[in-house]
Amino acid sequence: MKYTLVINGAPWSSASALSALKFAEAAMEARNEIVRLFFYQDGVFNASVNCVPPQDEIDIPARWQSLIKQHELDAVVCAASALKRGILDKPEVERYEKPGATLRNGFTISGLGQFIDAAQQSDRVINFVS
Amino acid sequence: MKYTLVINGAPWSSASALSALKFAEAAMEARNEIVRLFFYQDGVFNASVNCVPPQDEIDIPARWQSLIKQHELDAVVCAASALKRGILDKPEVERYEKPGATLRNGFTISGLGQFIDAAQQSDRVINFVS
Amino acid sequence: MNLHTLNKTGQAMQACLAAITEMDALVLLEDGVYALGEDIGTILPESVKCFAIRDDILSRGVRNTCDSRVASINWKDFVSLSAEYDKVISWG
Amino acid sequence: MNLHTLNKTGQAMQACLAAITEMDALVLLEDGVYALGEDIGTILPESVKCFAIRDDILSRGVRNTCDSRVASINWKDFVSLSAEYDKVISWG
Amino acid sequence: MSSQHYLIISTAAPYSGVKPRAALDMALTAAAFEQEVTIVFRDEAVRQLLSGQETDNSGLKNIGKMIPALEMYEVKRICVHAPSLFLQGMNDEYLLDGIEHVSDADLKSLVESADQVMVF
Amino acid sequence: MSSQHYLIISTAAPYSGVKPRAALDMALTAAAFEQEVTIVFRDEAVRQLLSGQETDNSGLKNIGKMIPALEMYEVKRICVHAPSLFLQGMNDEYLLDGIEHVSDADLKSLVESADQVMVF
Repeated sequence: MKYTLVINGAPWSSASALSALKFAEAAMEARNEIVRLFFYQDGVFNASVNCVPPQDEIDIPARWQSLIKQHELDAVVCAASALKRGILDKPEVERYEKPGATLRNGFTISGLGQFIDAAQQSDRVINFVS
Repeated sequence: MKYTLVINGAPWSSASALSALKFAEAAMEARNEIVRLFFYQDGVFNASVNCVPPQDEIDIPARWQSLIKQHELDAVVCAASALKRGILDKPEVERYEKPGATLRNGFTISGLGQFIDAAQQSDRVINFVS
Repeated sequence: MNLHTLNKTGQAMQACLAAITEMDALVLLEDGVYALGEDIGTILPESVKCFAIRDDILSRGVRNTCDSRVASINWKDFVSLSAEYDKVISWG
Repeated sequence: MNLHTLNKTGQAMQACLAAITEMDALVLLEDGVYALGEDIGTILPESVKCFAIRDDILSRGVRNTCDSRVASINWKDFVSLSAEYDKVISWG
Repeated sequence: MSSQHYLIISTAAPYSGVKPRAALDMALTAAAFEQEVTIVFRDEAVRQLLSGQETDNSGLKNIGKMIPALEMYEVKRICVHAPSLFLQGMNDEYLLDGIEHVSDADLKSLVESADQVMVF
Repeated sequence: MSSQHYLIISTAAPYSGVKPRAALDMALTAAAFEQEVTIVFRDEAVRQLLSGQETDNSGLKNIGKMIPALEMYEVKRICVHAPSLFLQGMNDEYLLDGIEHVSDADLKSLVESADQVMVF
């Protein structure tokens, strides 16, 4: 099966980011294909390089990153959601004259159209509501 | 009157950050004293230097910054809340080997004890729930 | 004599109503102004003064605001009220 | 034949229950597992299969899980279910 | 690629979080990418449809003014869940123009027939 | 500086957001700074008090195990709003030990008499 997942929740706040991660890990383990991970709303914080979770808690952004790397997944962060939350890549840092990029390696910033495009190529879309 | 305000909401999401800002502006205009602004939970994003709000929307972090500068207010960001959300000052960036600081000028990162301390010195504490 | 604030309806409103006493006052703000549409004026004890932030009433397009029971106020008024009462309790 | 998911109770549960049809199935996850305490098994049409994520039942300390109406599943089972039904609808 | 039918269900009040914008942005984008889009407002989201939202002094983005844009950008059906309207104590006269009413049964068949159902 | 009486009211379920932690951290810190602290769990927050929360496989921080720490760190009163317990369909037998019951009237007088009341 080809999946597109939409991740709407921040890693520190909602069970929903954790559910999405566990679903994605299980889907890959069962040899499915993930066409695209789409990080929307507070979900963009899963792509933050700066988050430091408490030591006794799961590091959700790091887990996403290793899943993405291992399976060469396409991980897109919604540009409009990310900009207002301060998740920026290098071109945006220059454009808005901000001190430094906050996007984690393995993630790309792009438009919501990338979700529609992925949905068309997928058998199933799963929206992890927050 | 001496006030301590607790700001719990993110600038992009909740009316509550905006309410806190407007209360603070009105309090200063009416010649009150703000002992401390305490940014807690998602409220720490009011101290993010990286947030780029849409052009037709109010820039709440910038408004806080100018209020803080104008009246030399003490603006403390809860350390535990900030760390997991990726709001870091320079010492933390070095300690956790992160690419760059995200704390806006005018804000300080410190512990929740700073709130208790401020509350004791204040006539009124106002908790802007999110 | 305490000043309560309410920024949403639902359970927060129930909690607020259960805790408010006859000498207290209430400020509705943010989504708390929707309580005006739920006739909060008639539920509150008569002696409780009720206010609502004007900007929030306008932005949310709430009707029933001409109710003489509820005074619409600005942020400066809210600051003054917070000084008149012993403490501020924010329900949300 | 659709697979519904529910991650909280309250209005989301009502919306889900109003939309579910007899051939559909339901997965409870996150705070949706609290619906077990609200006897969702007896509210659902009998033909609707009902599942709940085991990790979420355990973490929340929810009782009533021996109810034979509801099967506790892991994440891999959820992935399989998502393939068996035509689409997944997440209520929250 | 063939076009899909998106059903977007908005559930939150206009100014208390990011979900209302997430639903509107998703509907607008799907329509811009030539998908067939239906948006339904239910529960507190029916308050997004109130006429006379005035945000000039508040610093908020006017959600009420974004609703007519949905039609302009070819979102095909803009619907209110009628039972929610009743539960929120709202009358038709308070609503923006051009909103279609749907019942529980209508919504059920929309959910059944759409290719993608997304709740925000 | 004299000590103040803090009333912390927790209202949210344990694993669906940050409010439960905000309430617990506030209570613990206030107690650590030698304030007199009462914490009351009401509405969905009563679910924080369920015994038998097992988070080992979930990656979540166990809220149920943080509750006993409140007493250890000298939070003076740990209370459950009894009517909420009833509304959530919960029995006393499901609860952690050592939780005091308060009624609506009790909570009302706590709100009236505390120096600081903070709702999370």
